[in-house]
Amino acid sequence: MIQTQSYSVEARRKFLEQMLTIRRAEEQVIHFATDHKDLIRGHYHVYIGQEASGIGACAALAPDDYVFTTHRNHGHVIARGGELGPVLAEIIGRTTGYNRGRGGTFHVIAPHLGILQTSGVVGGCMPLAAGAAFSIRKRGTTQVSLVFFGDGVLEEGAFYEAINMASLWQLPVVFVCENNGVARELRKSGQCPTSSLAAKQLTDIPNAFSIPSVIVDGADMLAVASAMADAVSMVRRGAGPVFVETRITRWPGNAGTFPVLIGGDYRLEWALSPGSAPQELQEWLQHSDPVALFIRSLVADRVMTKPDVEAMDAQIHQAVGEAARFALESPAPKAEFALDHIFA
Amino acid sequence: MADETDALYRDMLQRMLLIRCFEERVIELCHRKQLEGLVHVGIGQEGVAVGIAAALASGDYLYGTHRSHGHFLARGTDPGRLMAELAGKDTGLCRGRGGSMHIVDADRRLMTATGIVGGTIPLALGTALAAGENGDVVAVYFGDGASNTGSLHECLNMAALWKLPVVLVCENNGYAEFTPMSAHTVVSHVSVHGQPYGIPAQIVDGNDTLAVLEAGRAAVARARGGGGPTIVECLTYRLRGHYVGDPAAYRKAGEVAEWRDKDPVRRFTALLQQRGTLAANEVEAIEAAARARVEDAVSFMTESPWPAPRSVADYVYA
Amino acid sequence: MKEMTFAQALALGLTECLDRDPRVTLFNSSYGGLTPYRATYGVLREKYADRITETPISELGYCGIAVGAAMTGLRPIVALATAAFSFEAWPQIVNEAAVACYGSGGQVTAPVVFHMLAGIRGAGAVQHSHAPQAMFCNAPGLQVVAPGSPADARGLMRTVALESNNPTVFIDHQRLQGITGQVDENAGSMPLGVADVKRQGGDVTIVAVSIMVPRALEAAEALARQGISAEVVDPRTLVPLDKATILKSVAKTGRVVVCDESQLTCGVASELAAIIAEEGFHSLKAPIRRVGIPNVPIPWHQNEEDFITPTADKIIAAVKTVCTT
Amino acid sequence: MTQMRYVDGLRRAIELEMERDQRVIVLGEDVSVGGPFGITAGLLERFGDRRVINTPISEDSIMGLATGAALAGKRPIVEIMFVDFITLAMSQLVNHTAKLRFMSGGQLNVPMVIRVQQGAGGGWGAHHSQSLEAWFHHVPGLKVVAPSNAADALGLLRAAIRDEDPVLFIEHRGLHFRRDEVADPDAIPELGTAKIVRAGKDLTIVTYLKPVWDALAAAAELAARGISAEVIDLRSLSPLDMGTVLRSVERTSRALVVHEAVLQGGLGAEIAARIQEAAFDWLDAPVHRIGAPFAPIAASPVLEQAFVPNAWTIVAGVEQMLGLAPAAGLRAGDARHVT
Repeated sequence: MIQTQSYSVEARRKFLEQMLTIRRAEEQVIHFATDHKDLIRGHYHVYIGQEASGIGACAALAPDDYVFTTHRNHGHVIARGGELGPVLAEIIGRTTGYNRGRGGTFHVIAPHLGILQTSGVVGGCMPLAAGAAFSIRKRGTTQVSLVFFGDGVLEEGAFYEAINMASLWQLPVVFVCENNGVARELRKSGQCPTSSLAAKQLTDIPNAFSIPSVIVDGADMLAVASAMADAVSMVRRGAGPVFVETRITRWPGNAGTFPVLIGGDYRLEWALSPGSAPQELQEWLQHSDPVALFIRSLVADRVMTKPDVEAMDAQIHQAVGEAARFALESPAPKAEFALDHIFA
Repeated sequence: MADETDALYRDMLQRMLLIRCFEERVIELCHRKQLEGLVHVGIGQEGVAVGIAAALASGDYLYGTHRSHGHFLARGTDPGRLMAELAGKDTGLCRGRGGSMHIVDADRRLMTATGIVGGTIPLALGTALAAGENGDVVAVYFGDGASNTGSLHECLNMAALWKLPVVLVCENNGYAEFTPMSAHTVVSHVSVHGQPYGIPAQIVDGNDTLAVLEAGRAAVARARGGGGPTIVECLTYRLRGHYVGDPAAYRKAGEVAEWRDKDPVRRFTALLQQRGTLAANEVEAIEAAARARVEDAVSFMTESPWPAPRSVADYVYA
Repeated sequence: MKEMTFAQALALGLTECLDRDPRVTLFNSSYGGLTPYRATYGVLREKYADRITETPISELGYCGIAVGAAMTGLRPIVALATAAFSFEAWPQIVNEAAVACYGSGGQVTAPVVFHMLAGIRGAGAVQHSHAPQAMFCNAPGLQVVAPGSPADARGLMRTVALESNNPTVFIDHQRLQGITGQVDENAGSMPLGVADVKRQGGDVTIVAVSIMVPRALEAAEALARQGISAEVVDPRTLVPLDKATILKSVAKTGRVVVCDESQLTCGVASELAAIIAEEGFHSLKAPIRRVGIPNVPIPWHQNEEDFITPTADKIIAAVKTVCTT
Repeated sequence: MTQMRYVDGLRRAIELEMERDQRVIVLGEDVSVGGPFGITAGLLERFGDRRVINTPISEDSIMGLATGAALAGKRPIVEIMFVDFITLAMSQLVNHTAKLRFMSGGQLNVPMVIRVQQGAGGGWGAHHSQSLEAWFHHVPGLKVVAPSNAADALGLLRAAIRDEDPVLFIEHRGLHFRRDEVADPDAIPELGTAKIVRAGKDLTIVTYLKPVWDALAAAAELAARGISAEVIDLRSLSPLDMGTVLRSVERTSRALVVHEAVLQGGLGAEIAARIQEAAFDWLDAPVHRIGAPFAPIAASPVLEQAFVPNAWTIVAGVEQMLGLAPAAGLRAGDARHVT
């Protein structure tokens, strides 16, 4: 298992800031969908409860590294440094969005952050990430390519073809599997098969291709950060691909087809005393919510006081609110724009 | 009991020699341009074909690859109709639609061969899903090349997930088309991929026909008993190129000679003589009989009519 | 000017690309095998060992790898052997490569070339004779080029591999490899979306794609002897398509035969016929005829194969129908 | 005469055929819980997990697996959640499902239905909104069906399940929850028969799926201006009922083909090519096509709307064909942005 490194006060504050930013931004996305008619007309996916995984991974990356992600990409883009305004604008398809409204919630792409594709096709990004790594090898740079994906991807053929070649050619790629349906007692270790995967341990599959792997508790911010730092530096040193499984317990609000903010927006009191939260949330807040667990540890370690956290959250709340206004006030693209950028 | 075994072994040897003679004749016909197209022969792999066929019951299903003449003959496909199919005659198994890579003999539950590497593995799973209800088992062949296709992995997962009565027979002949296995994957044995899903593997010397038979029987019994899938990885070698006409320059010097000494036909013959199943002179007789059948097949093929070009659109729809 | 075969011209174009731009890299699906470079691969392999990657049998995987590499600074060419294998890689070609630029509002490009041998190759049977060009033409974001002469093969390879920043499907044909033609070795790349009038004529326009170009020229020669003067127009690139040159010829002749070696229904010939029928309606003197493959998979035997192959004779027959109505 | 939603028609068809024929099985991702549109909801409870099978996310292998089950006597109904995901199953679908009967010289048959839903609407973006029927119309051995209403959803799906060949059954996401009159719930139409859904004499509008309703709205609008448009709902795309189309064009001398799919290389091209080939002398005007522009589908509602034909684009197209001045306040150029 991974040795959790010690992180400075600044580093830990920064982690919490990013966690709350993603949490509040995703709440805003849910508000877009539920408070405005037809603003987000189709399906959409939020990252609530998975914040530590994306933040830990992106913290380990250098600015010129590549990141590939999925339909559940908002958190990854923000963790990678995406600005709230353009991200929210893209999610609701406005011209000020990173893709000028092209991609919407499914496909927030931010090449200036090294995020080159967010594929709506399960497994679609696996070969792409390996390909970016292939190009790194050919160009002889020290970059790495990192790809986020859900456990469902292990059911796709593209996954195997990609990891076989990544291993065969020792490509500098970090495979980050966000296994987001794990019972809390299994997060740290133990076998956790999924309903439609026969493998008792997801990591057995990359291991069969001689790809080293690590399993980390996705609710433990610092453990994830440490595991990712190790994995990325291994890959950067030329050790070939590495597979990281972050085990995440699903946020109760994600139980249905569309996400629901049980009891409204997240309250900091819930984090500090889960008993004060709605019944359905209490167990998750107590054992599985990365934000609650991290806030409690920061307060316990006297890194931050409750008022510090509240002040930070208030600022983030305001920033998200401004970004949301920016997005809503931004113009929708002109119809004719539909015909642009089919070809370079 | 002994007689039964002897009868079975004798029958297996007859089939092996039939396959060998048939394919040698096919090569000859290709060189003489009497056969054309992309033809793949499995000379040197007869032990696998016959061992697996003998392990299956008549109601069981079998799926092939692009190199399946042997798989079919081992299961009793009529050499004449097979040869006719290779030639594209109207009397061919598929009335000339398929050719060497796409043979089907539905009466013998030889469902299909395919030109797509790994392509029949999902088909076999589906048949297992359906036929399992009647206690039938499905065997499917694939090569080491198919171990790099996503479909094998998707199927290992589903076969294990649903405990399907399927026997995954890997003919590991060391080459994916023209490339040695080591250049294509980091794993040493294809069956390693079954481990994450808890699929047991039997790695056998594919040129030891009895070893294949035993492994095949165990896997079939396990499948029939509801135990789910098994990988039988047969380590073997094709003594000829990837396709007829392939100079096979990519092979290491001495490699072929080394494998010639392990020729499954010769080994099995020697074994049967050793255990007294065959008298010394019997082999010639069996081989002569096989040649005769192949010659009949050739004349059947030659005398058979071509399909009428106007029938070209037949069988696209019911 | 130098006389060379289509295969030699392709190899020439490819070596020029490899020499001129270090970002050009080749993924070859197997040692020789069925790839478009089978004839010349030995030499290429020796000369450019470090620029060529020989892949596992993982079309889906390595086509995606090529796309990912293209997004990040390489210019890969994937030799996909028979076009049938593009179906294995379909999601990466149409879901990833084709939409990379559009989906990112123009921020990401994927300059990758998928080079494949399409059509009836001779005993390729049902699974090695596919001609999916029409399907790719229906997938926005892909460029589709289909040269029908050695010079065009070299020129277009240079354009798509060295200059274009879009994903390209390079439709090639086994039976083109042996045809010969004049190639100007000093000529540079060739513009996309510019059709070429391969033969002047006044009575009828034959629009021919890829392998149909030499067949159309053969037909035109025969027709000339029978007093029918046929103009042969080769679009050379299907996406983008040079409508103007085609319609200009139609305006002159008023009679059209469209030829492409793929299944007729929803084929390339249908799209071209529909465009001409709509935009050239008033110059048409007779219905447009299409010459292609009937709606069947490709049978294995030569008798049946020949029967469905769109040959020069079939073009001649079609021309005669349009010239007599 | 009963009222029914399109989705209810689909569910009913599956239930009826599963009751009638033990060989019918349902496979797909999340079919046990009904999939994203609830169409297969309740089937698991009713028919058990031997006949209603949840699959992993392995489209290519699911397609091959269903094909293999069909070869061994089952009649599988495979659900591919979005037609976009069929791109992951092209190899099995094109190389095996569609071809095994032909390859085997008639020894094998593959009686299966592949249910997909497609179409724009909802801002689901370039990986969840495509219309891909043209590809499959180009693949010999496949049949392609595309119902525009609840009655056809019910009847044609039953016909497809009973068919001896693989049928790609294309639903339109925008129709799932519309309610229609079902005159005869037991009717099972023959595949390959188009239907004249509005008679007219001035021109023929050939279409299918959702644009059928746009065409009817356009026809009503045109009628108000004294233009009588005949509307044909193709219902099944392969086999294609050109007889009905040509008989109509012979009467009207003008044809307009409308579909939601990309125009370039679309089914409209095939139909236009065949009309001009067979009805050249009857045509008073070029066959006109309306379809999506040559672009992937964007998520933005405005951009998405710009793709899809609607009643106004059809009206504008007809005006163009008849050389009429565009209706007041509506220029043809704007038409596609009006809803």
